[in-house]
Amino acid sequence: MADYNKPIPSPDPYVTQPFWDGAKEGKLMLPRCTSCNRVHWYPRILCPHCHSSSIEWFEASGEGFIHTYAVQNRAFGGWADETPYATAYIDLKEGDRMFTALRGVDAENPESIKIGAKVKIEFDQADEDTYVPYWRVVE
Amino acid sequence: MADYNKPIPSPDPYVTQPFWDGAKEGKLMLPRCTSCNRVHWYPRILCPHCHSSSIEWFEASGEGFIHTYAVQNRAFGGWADETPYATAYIDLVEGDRMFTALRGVDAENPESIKIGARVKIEFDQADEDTYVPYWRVVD
Amino acid sequence: MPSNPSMSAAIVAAAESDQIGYIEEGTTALNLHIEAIRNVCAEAGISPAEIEGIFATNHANMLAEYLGIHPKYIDTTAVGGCSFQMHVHHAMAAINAGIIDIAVVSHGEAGYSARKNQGKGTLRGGGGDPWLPSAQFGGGIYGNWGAPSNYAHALTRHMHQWGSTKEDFANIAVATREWATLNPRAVMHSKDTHPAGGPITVQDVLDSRMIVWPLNLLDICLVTDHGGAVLVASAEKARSFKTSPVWIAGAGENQSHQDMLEMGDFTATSALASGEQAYRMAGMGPGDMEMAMIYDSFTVTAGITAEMLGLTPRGEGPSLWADGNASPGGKFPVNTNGGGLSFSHSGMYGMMLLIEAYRQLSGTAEDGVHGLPGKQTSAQSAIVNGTGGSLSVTGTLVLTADV
Amino acid sequence: MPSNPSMSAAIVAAAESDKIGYIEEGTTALNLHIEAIRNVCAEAGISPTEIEGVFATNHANMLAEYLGIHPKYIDTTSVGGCSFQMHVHHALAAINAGVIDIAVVSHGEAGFSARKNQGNGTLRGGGGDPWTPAAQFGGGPYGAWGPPSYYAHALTRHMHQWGSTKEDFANIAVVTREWAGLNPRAVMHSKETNKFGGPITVQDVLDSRMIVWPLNLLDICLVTDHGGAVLLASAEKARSFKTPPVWIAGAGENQSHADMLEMDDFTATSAHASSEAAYRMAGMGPGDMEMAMIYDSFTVTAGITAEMLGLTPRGEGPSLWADGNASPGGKFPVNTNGGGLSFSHSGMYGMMLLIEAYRQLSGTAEDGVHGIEGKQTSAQSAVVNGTGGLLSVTGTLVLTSDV
Repeated sequence: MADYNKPIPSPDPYVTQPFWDGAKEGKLMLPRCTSCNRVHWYPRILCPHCHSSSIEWFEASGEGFIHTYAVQNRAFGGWADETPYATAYIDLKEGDRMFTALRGVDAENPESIKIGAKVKIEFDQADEDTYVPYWRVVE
Repeated sequence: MADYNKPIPSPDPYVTQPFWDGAKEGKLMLPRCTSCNRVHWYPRILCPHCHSSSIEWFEASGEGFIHTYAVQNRAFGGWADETPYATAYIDLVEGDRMFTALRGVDAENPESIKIGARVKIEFDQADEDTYVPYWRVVD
Repeated sequence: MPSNPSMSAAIVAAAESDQIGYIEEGTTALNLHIEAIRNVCAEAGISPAEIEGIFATNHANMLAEYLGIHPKYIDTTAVGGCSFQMHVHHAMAAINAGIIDIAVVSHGEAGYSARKNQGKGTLRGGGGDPWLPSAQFGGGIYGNWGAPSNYAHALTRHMHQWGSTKEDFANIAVATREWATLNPRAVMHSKDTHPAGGPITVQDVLDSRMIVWPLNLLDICLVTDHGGAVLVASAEKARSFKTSPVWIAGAGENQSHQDMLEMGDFTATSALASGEQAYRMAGMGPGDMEMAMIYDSFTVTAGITAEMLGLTPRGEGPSLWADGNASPGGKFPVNTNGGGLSFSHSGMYGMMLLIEAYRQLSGTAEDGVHGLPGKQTSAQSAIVNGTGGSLSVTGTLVLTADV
Repeated sequence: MPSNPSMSAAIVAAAESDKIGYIEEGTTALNLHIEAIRNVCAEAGISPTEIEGVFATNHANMLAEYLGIHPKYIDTTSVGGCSFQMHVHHALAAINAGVIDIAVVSHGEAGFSARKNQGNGTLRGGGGDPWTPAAQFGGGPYGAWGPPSYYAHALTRHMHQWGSTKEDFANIAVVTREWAGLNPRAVMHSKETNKFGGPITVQDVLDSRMIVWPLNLLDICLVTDHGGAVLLASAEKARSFKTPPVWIAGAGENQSHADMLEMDDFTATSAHASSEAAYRMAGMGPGDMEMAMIYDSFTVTAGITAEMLGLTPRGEGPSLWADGNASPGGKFPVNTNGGGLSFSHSGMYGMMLLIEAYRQLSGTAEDGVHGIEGKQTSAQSAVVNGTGGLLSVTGTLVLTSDV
């Protein structure tokens, strides 16, 4: 944790707190509209699909699939030490999509990474209060 | 100079250099359009009156008159130590208008300051290269 | 019915800055803009003074000031690299509506030089793309720290030039507070909403803390949180909503300057021009207005604007509020929500003007904000004026009730 | 002839955020916006999806994305507190032109809470008014550092989804460089203008430094200084200048998302919608176009856009440049100035598209930039498309020569 030298999110206390609270316990909490029953990501005060304000949080599976990816050969700050590293958009099992830096892949060999590969979430403690989600390829 | 604790201008080297060069020598240099012969302030790459690009610099009298003023009872940074102080727009003898912090006035007594009062320019050395113009009431 | 705007406008000239690419000697975004505008006008054979509309993602207000022009249409839409196509789209709509005949879409961006100039700027340590001349020679160096410290100079000059008094302007704050007491959502509604809330007197204003002489604390607007929205719909659709329409009979905008260095007359704003434009479009005049929503960032803003909108003679702006004329129950209600002075003002107050004008003219001024009796006026027309910058830019609307 | 837009639109509803004033528990500008829009739609009895135009001084792109809507008109004019009056003015023009029927003018500003939140932001130490969720959960924490690092994800997906190859896209850079070879002002015109200038091959692109796999250096635009301006005039005045008119036959704009988190199909952009609007206004289609100026921040931007504009079948964008089709002397010239890839690109490239399209269609493509022979094409019509953000927003114009 003292070693975490990458940008740390500063959670918005008005809308996103349940996500960060879940992250501390290693759980992926997602928002779902109780009106149309669809999951959306990122968290909002109303549903982007039906514009209802009835949002509930639930514990998701923490599983998903790579939608697309890139390999960053150039970077800044704490990430500069990590090049090359892969970033990816993750299709969540429950619906919608998150962004991440991918783990469990060979970024030196971009073509070896497979769109559609199964990934699981894990959390890194970045500081006392903040656990940053990452996704790891598990197959 | 080491004591100068107020914001220091970072002169734009493309357009305004003649002004700052003059300031170092205690001279007020002003831009004048050679096409319509009018002085303009602030410096430009074209004349705001006739849009000619023929601009010359000349040494002005350094004299002017108060157009309007205010007294700052609240301030920040280096200026916080100086409250109350008067700021003013100065009508230049040669035409157009500059802004300044006024000297030679009793800012504790705002009504004592007179619109139309005659002022002269002086320059404070702010750092090795930068001399900041101020105006002082002289009558 | 709207007609297809296709071919209602054309691009008539195009030009670049003197140099483009990797400019080794360096440049600024502003210089690139100005060179390009100078060159495009020269190619087309016009003076920059003929430009009526300015479209730019950055420096738009500065461009107009720098060139000494007073545009009737300003669009600063900045959504990335496609902004310029959108500017053409927007300019076409403005031209098609007859608001302007000649517009410039301008671009200046020192993508290369700005890297070299990192850490430099208008002030030492300024950073980013640097160097607006007005900032270099304007307030920052001399201890001006924000809107109050700028606007105060206008009030000094108004008192000098027109013989007005602090008391005259303080009365604007007093009348505005009266309206706030009829609006339970107003921050200064009462002692229940705020320790300093409830009715005030001219003496209270004069006795309040001096922030920038001659502006006391109660001459100055609040700084609050605020969200607001209005829906605007075509005439064809306007009556198809649960809510009723308030018509946009006239609209205009104008800029006189950006920095106060370039404000010729410190007691006049471009509301004169934007108001004239709005009245002309509406085919109405100040005498046809039954109420006003006037930007009151400061008492001096409201006072001067009243003159510009033709609601009082020149130099007598504060008289609009005198003798209860603009107060609840008065002949000409002004700032019926309690104003930026006593209702709410988040920094940019213009939305609050729109919302209250809509509510007054749609007859929802009371229940729309859970108001007390007495806030709803009988006005069927309103003049609405917003002021931005350092008394720099104005937008004026003439709105009318649905009849 | 333009007609008076008076009464062609109305304000049909007005609402505030749930709370206003001094919100002790704190809030963000974005939340204030969204609450106000939700409330104004509820009052009017419409769904936010019926909104066609978004006018806001801040967060405009974010508002549309957050609400899941795709506006046909976006105006982010921000000139201080009067911006909202100007938004109504601008919306009036857009509605009068038939471009949109329903617009929202929205405001969210945490004047009070932002002070409390100083130093907090989307990222630790972010500062100012904080917190757009997309930034909090988007690239910042994960080492995405700018447009190339995001756009690369679209190219990966295009290759996966459509079977395209790196070589296909590299060829776009090769062809674009050919045009730069005819433009002495192009940064990459020749070895004389830049040591990396002059003709390149597909292999050169593939061998150039890998910046973000799968984007090599030569897939990526330049970062230069650039100023540019175009003048627009009404049809009545368009022939009164020293320079000839190029007509705006059609125009459209659209947004599919703001952050790539909300980009549904990584191989499609809103250029599909914005070009449909432009073609419809012009009464023309892709088959009527004789050249194209296409935003080429990256080879993948240009390739995808070619598909969206209907110039190639889906998935085959790069084929527009194949076999010399889009090259000098080819059947369908594209990016005849040398593009953002090889001419000049200061960060926002849209102005360069406009200038070159004007020059081509006014017959000044050579002497206008002191060009050498071969740059001027015979095209009499052009489709011009700008792309902004992260493949987020697009503006499309259909321009035609004066005949």
